[in-house]
Parts: sequence; C-alpha cells; structure tokens
Amino acid sequence: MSNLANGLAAGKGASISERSDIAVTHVAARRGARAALDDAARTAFGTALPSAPRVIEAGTATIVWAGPDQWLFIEKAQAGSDPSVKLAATFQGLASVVDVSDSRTLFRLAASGPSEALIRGMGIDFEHNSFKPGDVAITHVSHLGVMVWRLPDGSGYEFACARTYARDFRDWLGKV
Amino acid sequence: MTQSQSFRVAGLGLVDRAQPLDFTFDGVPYTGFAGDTLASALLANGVHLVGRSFKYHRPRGILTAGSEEPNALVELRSGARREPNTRATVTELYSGLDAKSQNRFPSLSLDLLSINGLLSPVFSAGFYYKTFMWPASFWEKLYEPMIRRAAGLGRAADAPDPDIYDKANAFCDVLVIGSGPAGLMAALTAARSGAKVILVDENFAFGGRLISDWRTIEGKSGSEWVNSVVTELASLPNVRLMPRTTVFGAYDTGTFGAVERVADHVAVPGPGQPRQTLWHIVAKQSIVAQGSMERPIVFGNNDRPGVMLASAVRSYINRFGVAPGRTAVVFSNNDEAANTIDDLVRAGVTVAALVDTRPMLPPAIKAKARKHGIRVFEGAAVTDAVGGQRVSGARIAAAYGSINNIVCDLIAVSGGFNPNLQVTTHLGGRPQWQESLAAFVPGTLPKGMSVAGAANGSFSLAACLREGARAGANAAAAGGFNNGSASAPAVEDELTEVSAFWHVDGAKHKAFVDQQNDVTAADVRLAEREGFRSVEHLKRYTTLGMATDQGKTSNVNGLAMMAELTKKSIPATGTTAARPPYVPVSLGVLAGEHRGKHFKPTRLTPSHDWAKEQGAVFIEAGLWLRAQYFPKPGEADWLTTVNREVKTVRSAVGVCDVSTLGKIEVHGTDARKFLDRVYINMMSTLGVGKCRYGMMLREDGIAMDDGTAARFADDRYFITTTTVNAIKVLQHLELCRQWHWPDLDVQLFPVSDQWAQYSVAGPRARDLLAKIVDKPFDISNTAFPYMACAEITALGGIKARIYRLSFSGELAFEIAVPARHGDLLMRKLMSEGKEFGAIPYGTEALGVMRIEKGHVGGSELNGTTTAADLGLGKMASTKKDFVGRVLAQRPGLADPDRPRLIGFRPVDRTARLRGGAHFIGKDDQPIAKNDQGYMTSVTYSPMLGHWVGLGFLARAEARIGEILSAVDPVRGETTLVEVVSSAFYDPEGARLRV
Amino acid sequence: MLSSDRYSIFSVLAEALKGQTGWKPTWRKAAPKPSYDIVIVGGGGHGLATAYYLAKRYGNANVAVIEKGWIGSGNVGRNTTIVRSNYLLPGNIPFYETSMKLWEGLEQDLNYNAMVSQRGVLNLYHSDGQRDAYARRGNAMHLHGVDAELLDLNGVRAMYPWLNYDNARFPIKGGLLQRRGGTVRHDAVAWGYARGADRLGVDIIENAEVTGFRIDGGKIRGVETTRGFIGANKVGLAVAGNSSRVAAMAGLMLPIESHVLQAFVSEGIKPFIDGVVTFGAGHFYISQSDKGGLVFGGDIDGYNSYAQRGNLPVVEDVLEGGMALMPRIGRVRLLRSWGGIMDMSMDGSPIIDQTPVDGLYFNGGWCYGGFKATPASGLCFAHLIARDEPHEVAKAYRLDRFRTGHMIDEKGMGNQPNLH
Amino acid sequence: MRIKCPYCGERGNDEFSYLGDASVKRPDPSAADASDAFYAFAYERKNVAGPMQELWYHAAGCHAWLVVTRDTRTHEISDVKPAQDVALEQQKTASAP
Repeated sequence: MSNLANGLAAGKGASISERSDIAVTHVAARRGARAALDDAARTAFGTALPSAPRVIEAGTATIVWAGPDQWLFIEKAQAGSDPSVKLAATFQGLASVVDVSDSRTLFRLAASGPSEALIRGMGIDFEHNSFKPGDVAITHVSHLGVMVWRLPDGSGYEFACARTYARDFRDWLGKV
Repeated sequence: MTQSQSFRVAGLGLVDRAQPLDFTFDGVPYTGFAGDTLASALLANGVHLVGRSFKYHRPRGILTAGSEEPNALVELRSGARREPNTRATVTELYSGLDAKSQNRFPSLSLDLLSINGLLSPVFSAGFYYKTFMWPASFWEKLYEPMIRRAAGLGRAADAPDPDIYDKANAFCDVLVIGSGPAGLMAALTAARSGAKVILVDENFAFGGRLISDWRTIEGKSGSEWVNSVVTELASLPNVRLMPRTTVFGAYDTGTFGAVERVADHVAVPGPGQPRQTLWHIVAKQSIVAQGSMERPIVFGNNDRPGVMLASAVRSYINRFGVAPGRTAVVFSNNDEAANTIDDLVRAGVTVAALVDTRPMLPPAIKAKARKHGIRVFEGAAVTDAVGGQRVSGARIAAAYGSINNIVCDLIAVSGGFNPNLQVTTHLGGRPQWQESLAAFVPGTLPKGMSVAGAANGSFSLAACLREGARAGANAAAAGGFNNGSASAPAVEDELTEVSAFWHVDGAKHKAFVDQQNDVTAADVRLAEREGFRSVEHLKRYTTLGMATDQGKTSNVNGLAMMAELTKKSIPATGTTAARPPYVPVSLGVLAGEHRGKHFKPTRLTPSHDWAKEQGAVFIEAGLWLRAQYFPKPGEADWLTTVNREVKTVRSAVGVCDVSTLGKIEVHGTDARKFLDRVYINMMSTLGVGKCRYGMMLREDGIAMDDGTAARFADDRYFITTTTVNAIKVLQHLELCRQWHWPDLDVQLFPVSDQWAQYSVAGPRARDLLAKIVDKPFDISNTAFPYMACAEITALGGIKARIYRLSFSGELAFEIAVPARHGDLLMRKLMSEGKEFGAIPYGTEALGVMRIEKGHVGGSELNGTTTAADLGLGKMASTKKDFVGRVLAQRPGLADPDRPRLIGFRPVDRTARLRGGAHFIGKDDQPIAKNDQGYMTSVTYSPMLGHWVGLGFLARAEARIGEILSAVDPVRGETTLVEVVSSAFYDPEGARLRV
Repeated sequence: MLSSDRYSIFSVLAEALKGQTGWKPTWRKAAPKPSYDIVIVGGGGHGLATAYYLAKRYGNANVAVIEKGWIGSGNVGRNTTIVRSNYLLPGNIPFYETSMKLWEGLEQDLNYNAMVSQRGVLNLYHSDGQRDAYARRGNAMHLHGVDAELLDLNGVRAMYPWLNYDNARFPIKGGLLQRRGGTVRHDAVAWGYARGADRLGVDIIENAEVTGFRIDGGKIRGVETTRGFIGANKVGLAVAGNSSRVAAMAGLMLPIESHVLQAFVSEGIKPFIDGVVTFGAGHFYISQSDKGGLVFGGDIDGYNSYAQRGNLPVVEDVLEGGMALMPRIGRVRLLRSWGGIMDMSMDGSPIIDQTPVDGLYFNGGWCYGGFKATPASGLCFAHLIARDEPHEVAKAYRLDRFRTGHMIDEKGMGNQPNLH
Repeated sequence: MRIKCPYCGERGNDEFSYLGDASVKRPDPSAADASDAFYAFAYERKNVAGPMQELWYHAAGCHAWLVVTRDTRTHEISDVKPAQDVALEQQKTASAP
C-alpha cells in the first residue's frame, strides 16, 4: 500500500496525511512495576507515563495512553536504529515491549478543530471543548476500530487504525 | 386550471404564495405553495378523497394535519424510490411531487373491493380464526393467497433503494423534543444558561401549535414569536436546531434515536447527500415537549372524507391558509375545539352548527356562537355523517332526542386531547389516567427526563410556556448551568375544560374506532363478548391500534369503550404504553451506509494488491478477502488450477499468504505459567527458539482453537490463532489474565496486523528462502530443524521471523516481515523463486493439502468437538490444570464411543465425496437410528488421484478398513466409502523433516 | 340451529344475521378452586398447550392454568411467528418434527384457525463451509424423515429473484429449504389452546401471580398465588423468560439466563415475501404476515435482562443485515419493535424434566425457539406430568445433561447463553 | 445503553461484549469437589432480577474486563470496576487469615 492519504480531500483549512516514517512501540507495565516504570520514564523522557487517556510529547517520543498500564511510544523511524530495542533496554524488567510499527496505519488530520462532519461521525463527544488537545480515545467508527488523539499543541488529530482495515478507514476519513 | 386552489383563503397562512409548486395526485396535475404539505395542497384544491381503507375499502379523506394520520396515506414517488403508506399530512410539498392513492381497484373513486363493506357482517373481528379451516389443504392453496392479495396498503419499491443513508452522533446537556410553546421556552431557557442544547421537531417548521392556532404572545402573532425565539436560538453557539427530525425512541442511559429527513422534501437528494440521517443523541437531560394529539369521537360514518379533527381544521386554516370546506359543523366535548368556530368564521367558512356533548357550554363560547349566528346544540351529538365519498351533512341527535339533519361538507370533530407521552413510556414508564383531563398523562419517568406542556397534560398556552421555562431551567441546573431565569411570557388565560365522551349511541352507520384498520364499535363489543377484554387482547383480536398510525387516534377510544362495556374504570382496563418507533421510520436509515459491499469492513492482507495483479480469485474469509486460487490462462476450471497449485507445492515450491492468522505476543515472567493454563499441552517446557502446536479448550471442555506457540525468550512467546478465532481468543486470554489469574505477570499484545506472513512450502522451499534470509542465518536442517523458530533479518536488513512449520506436510517455513514489507517480500519470493518453479497458491490448495495431511480445520473445530474427538486427546497434559480440563472429564465428553475424526476414501475411486454426508452401515436403511457420524471436509486429492474426506465416526480407530455408506440425500447421492487413516499423504511425515 | 360454539363458515354466516351476538367467550374467566390434580404455572402457549393435551390425550381435565397477567402475554404474543423443524442434532429433530406434525393438524384438532402457513423456510448460505454444514443438517433431517432441500444459487434465485446477488459483501451461494416450515398467527395459538382446554374443563385463571410454592417433605402441595393458595398434586412450570425467578421460589437454581430478543414489524405493504428467509452472513430473518407487515428480527441484545426492551445497536445490526440482503426494503418503514425475555439455556436447547422437588415439573430454556415448539412442548410436558416419564421425543431434554456432559449444542457456542 | 469504562469514560454498549454473571468465580481445580464446583461455575446461574454484577469486556476500547453492577429490570448501571482490581481484591480477602 502506498500512501493511503493521497487524493483525500479534507475540509476547509484541514489536510490529511499518512504518517509512514515512524516507529511505534507498544509498552505494557510488568505486574507491580508501575511506580518503578514511571521513575524510569522520568529519567529517560522527563515525564511519568499517563494514567488516563492522554498523549504526551516527551522530547523525541510521543507517548500515547493505549489502555490500562499500556502506551504507544511513537518516534521517528531511523535507519539502523530500532526504538523498540532501546525501549526494551530502558524499561528492562519493568515493562514488556513490542515493536508494533506496522500494526496500525496512522493518519494525521491537521485542523485547529473538528469539522461538523467529524463531530457527527465520531461515536464519542468530539466537539472542540469536549475532546481537548492531548486527549486520547480508543473507540470505533463505522464498524472500524480506531485510536484517536488530539495533538497536544491543538494543531490537529491523529487516527490510528488497524493496518488491514486502513482502506475502509481512509474512505471514512475522507468523508469527514 | 382556473379552479386551482379555490379553497385557499386570502390573507391567511404561512405558505409562500410567491413560490407555487406543481405536483400530481393520481396523475392529475395540481398546484400548491412552498410551505404546504401534500394534504394542505390537496385540500386547497378541494381534493378530499385520498385513499381507501384496509378491509372495507371505504373512501377516506384527511383526518389530521400531523403524523398521527390514519387515512391520507399515499404512494409517494415512483420506481425504485416508491414509498408506500406515506402520510400526506406530513409530506412537505416539493416541485414535481408525484403521489398515488393506494389499495383501490381500478380507481380511487370506483373501487370494486368496496363490496367488502357489504360483507362486513361476516368480516367481523376475528372471523379468520373461525373460518377457512376446511379442508385443511385449501389454506395455502386458496384461502391464504386470497387474504394475502388483499393484504397491505401500498407497494414496496421493486428495486434497490438508490438513495444513501447516513448516521451521526450528538451529545448534549439538554435535549428538547418538540418545538411548540413548551419546547421553545425550554430550549431558550436552557440555552441562555449556557447548557449545550439540541432542539428537535418532526415538522419542517418550528412552533408546533403556535403556527397552527391563532394566538398572540407579547403582542406578537404566534408565528412571529416563534421566529424571534428561533432566531435567538440559532444565534447561540451551544444550540443545535434540528427541524424535520423525529425522536423515534428513548433508549437506556439517555440515548435517543432520531431520524432527520435531510432530503425528503426534494424530488431527489443532491449528489452525495443522504436521504435521511440516523442520529444517536446522548443527552444528560431530556425534555419531552411533544404536545398532544386530538382524538376523534366515534360516530356513524365518522370516517367519511370531510370529517376532520378540529385541531387539523385550525391548522389548515391558520398555517396553510386553506378552508377545508364551505359549510362546517363543529362537534366536540371541549372548549378548545369549540373555539374552532372563530377560525372557521375568519376563513369565511359557514358554521352551520356547534354540537357539544356537554349539557352546558361556557357562556363565552355560547355568546360567540350567537354573535356569528351559529346554531348551538348542547348535550347533543352528531350520530352520523351523511354522504359517501364526501360529507354532505350531519345527523344530529339533540339533547331531548330530536334528530336534526344539517347540510355541511365539513365536520370538525374533537373528543379531547391525548398528551404525546409515547417517548416517556419507551423505557418502561406507565402512563397514569387523569380523570379531570379525560386523558393519560406521563407516569414515572426515566432518569434525566422531564415533560412539559401539553405532553404533560397542561393544555393552556400559559401553562405550556411556564412549564417549558421551568423544565429548561431545571434541566440546565442539573448539568450545573444555574444562571438561567425560568420566567415565561405571560399570555391571556383560556378555557380548556373537557368532559369525557368517547362514542355516540344510536349511530345508523358503521362507527369506526380505528379508521385505518377498519375496527368498528361493533368489533369492540364482539371482542368483549368473546372475552378479549384486556386491552392487549382487544388490540390483538381486533387489530385496533396496529395500523401505521400506531393507534394514535384510536387506542384511548378503544380502551374507554372496553372499560364502559366491562364496567371497569379506564385505568383498571389498561394503559397505552408505547414502544419505539414513535412514528414509523424507514428501514434504510436504520442500516445507514452498511449495505451492499459496505455491509461489513473488508480486511486486506499486505500483499493483496500483488495478488490482484496476478489475477487471483478472492474469497471472503470472515472479514478478510483472501486469494482463493491463482488461475493461469488456459486453465479450464478452478479444480485444474488448484490441482496444479498442489502438485507444484508438492514437487517444487509454493508461497501462500497466511497473514490472516491471529497473532498475539505473550510476555512477562509468568508467560510460561499462563500458557500452560490456557493450552492443553505444556508450553513452559518449550525451548527458546522452538515452536509447538497447541490446542485451547473452552472451560466446558470443548476445543476452542488451535495454533502454534513460538518461544523467543524466557519471558517472550508468540502464539497464533486460526483466522476466524483471532478476536475470540484474545478476549478469552484477556479474561484469563485479568479475571482468573490477576496475579500473574503477563502482558498480551495483539499483533495480527504487524506481520505479513507467508508459508513457503515444497521440496525447494529451503533453496528459495536461502536467497531471502540474510546471512549469516543458517537455514539448513541441522541448524534450523523442524519446529524451530528465529528472529532474523531478510532482504538485506529487514526485521523478520522465520518458523519451521508445515501445514502442507512438505518441507515448509513460515516467514514474517513487518506488514509494510509484505508486498516486497511476496514479489521477491516470486522473482527469486522462478528458478525453482515457485508459484503462489491460495486458500483452496491450502485446504486440499491440509486434508491430505488430516489436519483439523474450521469444519472440525465446530464448537462441539473435544480434543479426543479430534484425535488430539494424547496432547493433553496430565501434569497440570488447564482451562477445560475438569469439565472435559464429564461422562458425556469422555465417552469412548463418541465420534472421532478419521479419514475416508471412496470405494469406487472415481466417485466424489460430499461434505455433510452422514455415515451409515453399508446395508443399513438411511434412517436416524443408523446414523454413525458425518463427513466434515472433502477434497479431490491430486496426489492420490481420488477424493478423500475427513469425518467423525463412532469408535473410528477400531474401524479402519470398514466399508460404509456416505449418504447425502439433499444431493441425492449415496457413496460407498472406506474408513482409512486421516493421514492420506506421507503418513510418516518424512517430507517435512528433510 | 347451528351451535355458535363450533367455529365454521356456517356459524359465522349464521351469526352475521344476528350481528355476531351469539358467540360465547373464547375461554371462561374461571375463579380458582381450592385444589386441582395438576396446576400449570404460566398461561402462555406452552402452558395452555400442556393443559389442553393433559385433558385431551391424558384424560386429566382437573387442571388449572394460572397466569399472572392475561393469557398469551409472554413470548407466544411477542415472537416472529416462525415454525420449522430444520434442526441438526438427534436430540432436537424428532421433537421439533413432532411439533411440526402437530401444527399441521392443529386447526382441525382445535377447531380454531391459527393460520398455520407452510410457505417454506429458507436458510441462505454464503460459503462452501456453510453449504456443507447445511448439507449435514439437511441430511440429518432426511434421516429423521423430515423434508429438506439444498438449493444452489439458481434455486434461490428462482424463489427470490430480487435479493441482493450482484452487489453483496458476502454473496449468496444457495440455501437450505424446508418447504413445510412457515409461520403461524402467534396470538391465535394461545387462544386456540385456551379455548380447547377450556371446553374440556380446564380452568384458566388469569391475573393470578405465583408468589410461592408449598412443599412438604420434598413433595409439592400447591402454589401460593395473588388469588390465594391453590392445592395441587402436581405442578408444572411453563414460564419461560421468568423460569429462574419462579424456580427460585422452589429453591431451584437453573442453567438458564434471561435475555432480551427484539423483534420488528414494518407497516403493512402488498405481499412480496412468500416464505421465511434467513440471512447467513448477518443477523437477520424475515417473513411477511398475512396483513402485509414485514416481520423480522436478528440477534439477542446479548446481556441479561428482564426488561422487555432492547437497545439501538441491535436494531441497527438487524437492519444492516436486512438492507444487505434486501435493498428494496429501504423505503419501507418500521412500525413497531418490541422485546421478549428469552430463557437462554446453557446449550441453546430446552429442558422438559422433573425437578428435585417431588411433583414439581419444569419446562423452559426455550431460547428464542419456543414458539415453534409450542404443540410438542405441551404434548411432552403433559406426558411427563401424567406419566412421570419423559416423552419419547423429549428424552434428551434433561436437566442434568450439563452435569453429565450431554449438551445439545446446535450452534457449538458452549456455556455462553448470549451466543446461542 | 451506555457503560462508563473506568479507563475510557462513557461509551455505548456496542463497544463492549458481554460474558455474564461475575459472582461465579473459577474454582480451585485441585479441590476434591472440583467437578461439582466447575459444573456450578459453568452452568448454574442465579439469573438475578435486579442489581447484578456482571462481566463486560471493552472490546472496541481498552480491552479491559469490567465488573458492571447493572439492574437487569431497568438496565440502570450503578457501578463499574476493572475486573482485575476486583479479582485482586478477592484474592487478598481470600488469603487473609
């Protein structure tokens, strides 16, 4: 699949792109290791890991809450470097770490706020004041599972959907 | 068309006379105005006869001006857009509208089936149940076809609906349902306090009764006041206004279903525009302000065109500027309806009489009547309408028994008002009878719901405005918005007295309770006589209230009549709780976009595009599309292709996309312990760098799924599930992890989409893969034996995993790369494999080879088979507990006589086998007691040159060599088969370990 | 003079001459006597049929049926009216075929037209695997002497040329047809059995809710009701939907959960769907009533419930199936929806058995298939109560089958009732 | 019907899948009465008419199993807890002296 976002029209003042140059690592805390994991994250990323559905920009990584005691670390992909290996070392004994860079297709919708169509289409309250910058939701739209977060700086949204559903999801996104 | 709109009244109404609209009814062209409904436009043209009734085919007109209409139902539009049973009273007129009357033959004015009316003494309620029984065989052949020919009103379209439907979601603090005086005040009050408000109204115009009745508020006309409120609401960012939107149902936890008719008021929706949208509205608070509906009085011929609800008469006059007749009789039991004489006079309609069932009318009304020279009958009733296809008079029984025949073409009737409380009952609330109003009012309400105005039984305008404001303020306050003022504009008081009156005694003609279903007063009496006295029995026996109007104009009348007959109170007789939908809603909008190819999502594997380029034929496998086979030019049929694919794999090498397998990473210090508990076999003893086949049971001891587990580190396993069970297994494992054994240190990661995975199978598989994997990885049999696994790189540095697994029975590997590289890997495998004769193969060849090897698949893992049934009983460890172990030991499941999986081949090797055939002794009769098992999977084996099959057979292992009949009566075949080992091909497994 | 108690076209015509005024109540409004030989709890289809067969076939008319509301107010009055015997497993086929044969003679037996209409039940298949599973079922039916036809695509097209064949996500490949399957006017079944039982002397006692059981030394003595104590030597429970609640009063815990199933009917339209059609790639089945309404349904809501209503997701799921299969119904309108409470058993099959309480018998666990079972359920329950041994065709419906591992699991979903 | 996931917030019930009664717990497989206990665990249900503790799985959300207290007569939900927390709590109670 080449860039799925090609040819997608977006609403006024918005644009949709596919983020393909990224490495995504799924991190899940080991049983009873949450406090120590937060300490390790503070040392490595300067922040504890979010306990609620929030996304944090932490230097080179974007840390997205992905369920209880679970996170996605999104980093820029670099040849010859495997962020999941680095994270596994950083969190050795404190978390299980899996490279999921290819599990999801990530779309970025650059927009200062949600369009009317997007608000209608989402099954959660997506209005400007309800789904705030930094908020994360794992939900479904139109029978498709999706993780969505609003960029902490308010400049847009990112949608992550399972890679093998990505064409259907792209079609949906193209309509909102 | 000089007579066009001759009933339009100058100076009245809100229609836009600058915008005439052409339309046709039964092929006759007419003109109306923007702002008309089809009903108002027909009335403007003097058309009253618009339909025929269900049973007796009686001529019917327009009874109401709203969604409760029982009679004025038409087929709207034509062809694929034909909409049967469309209520003319709520159909917004558009240019080119095309409507036809229903249920008549050959024409509306001459309907031959009206002969049914003459047979009505026979066609009483429930007569079906007493007749058509003899002879029994005539029911399907004669009686029922006859009944079905007469069934239904309109015709469904006979082609797929060409329009699109949409779904949408909205969240609010306060949902206000209905935009009459109460709803507008509620919305305004709540909105001014800052709460997020949604205001919906089923009509295309906001205002409810304020645009139908002649009222003033704060010195403005009703419609001017409505405009000012709507303008303010529209200006507020926290308000969503939704006209043409019907809340059809209240569901749990503040969820409401609503349908917005986006494009029903145009001939054809615009490009990309949905016809309708289904809204899920989630509201913290809701206010039901849906007003009330007038109910008719049951009298003789009360269904004649020209008999109309008084409120509808006012609506046609005031909102649409149409006089629904020239000479009217008003027949009522309440003040509000009696006041209709004002509106009639204003519209220039002669009022021939005011007939009121009450012995004493309020002096103000009497004085008004006297002023206009209207004859007043107190304590009187219209016993019958006179006329056939149109009212031509009213027969009035005066208080002292004298009969007066008065000429008229319109009878405006009112039996009082029923609050529209349906939505308050959807979640189980029971309405309460209020004697002073002669009506049911809302009873207990669901959490977060309140009711205001006429829907609450508060009929005066002042009360509506007051209650609306209060409800709006309260609802906002419940959401923490406290700065609203609950004040409402003051308006002059009005008379709203009513005295219960349901039906007229002494009617000469049939008197209808349910007009659409032709349920008469006599039918209600018959039901009582035969014991159908509970209101539910009454409905079901007579069909009262079961028509498309859902009994809005008939339920309470029927109930009251039954109460009278049984000498019980109305509340003791029953209530009128409703179920969704509040008004009928189209089936298409409930489905939305999920139809046709979009019924379910489509999952595509990473090399789907490549397979498409190869001309693969795809097959649905759950939500996946998988390559089924890859036909080559010149191949006659799919079997030729599949045979070639199998033979090539078994002689050279083939590649099959197995990316659809479910894949889960199981990590943590207790991963080994965890897997031991969920698989029947040991996984803790699996060495790092090794794979093992595994089986999971359900807790009831039945096989759930099979797959492989691979161990990449002490605390890191990777397991696969079957394609169809991927989600189910993950959910099960999460239950085990979170609920059964929360103390175990285990983390689960679903990674099905992360990896593109390919089975590379055949004698040349190693040769091919040696060109794919990066050095120094040693792929030799010694370094990488059967059931080994490794994390490697391939194609020059791409992260990869390789497993020495074989489903085909050949030397085989599965190689996985991150999904983005799947397409590349597939192309490389093909180009690098050319020298070895590599081909792609699909699910069909995969299936052939697994049957040749006797492996179980979905047909065997059918939810009723145990591990032992599948021949895998020995896999179960006796050294540990696992899910399903205990209950698998129940006698019924441990019974050694249960059918076991075994192989079959036809005795006549040219015969084909059939999945689903049952096994019986070869000389036995094909009857149930001889049934010994069934065939689950069959295939033509190109290697063996005949068909082979797998199936379950009682005491199978002991019966190798026995000849049985495989009977397949649904395909008319019986085949002699021999019981053989299920390992048809290479039973020693020599080929896969090389 | 014709008796108006015998229904026929002649009695109806005779009554027409006198304004239909000579009819008797369909069943007497009986008041409870102090005791009966047998009390059946539950005036639904199954309870009324049980009483009828007790009186008619087992010679015991000293029977009362007690009903908490109005008769037929349970699932016999809120189902989608389908009758069929197209089952797979040997524990089920003979029972449902017995039911089908009773349906076929019901009207003449009861002298009441319940409009048993055998216009065919067609289950569509969409894959080879599904085809073979249906073949296995159809073959099992044949072995039991039940009619079944496996249609290919052309066979289905010939019956229903307007289904969605060309633009389908899961294309139709054929179907399993039982021509003798069809529909029955559901309410009339309750009324017909009530009338039949009543005329044989059974007391039908409405508005009498059971509040407890009197049990002495492990033996049933009678039932406490809101209309007083009613003594009985034997008590049969036929209260599907509320089985657990009622059985709990006798100290029993059952392998049953109560779930809500929604059903739907459209506005009446001119008939175009002759028989019953079920979609094999989604949760949707449909027929068209003799009044013209499309009667359809799908999956249960999936959570325990005693509220007779469901939620929107299932409504939408059902109509997605409907529109996927029949895109021409898009502009037809939904008229009513309702919810019934199903006794979902742990294997999807019913229970007709004695209980640990001597003289207390249980009939329930009908899942969403109880309506078609009504006649056989009544017959077999009557047999069990009268003879203290299971009827030949209901031998598998034992209460202890879950303990012994003899589940009758047609769908292979295991002990998860909401998946059956 | 809407369920307030303790992690994700309130969602429609279509995001969840249902298992059933949370009052039955997987018994000790090594106990002498294990076969009876597993029978009861797998098959016997109180089938409560009223508030009932039940297991739901946030399938379309965070994949948490939840113990939901819901009235089966009204569908009203009074409490939602992560199943894992409930299970750990139960283990603690069970192992307490």
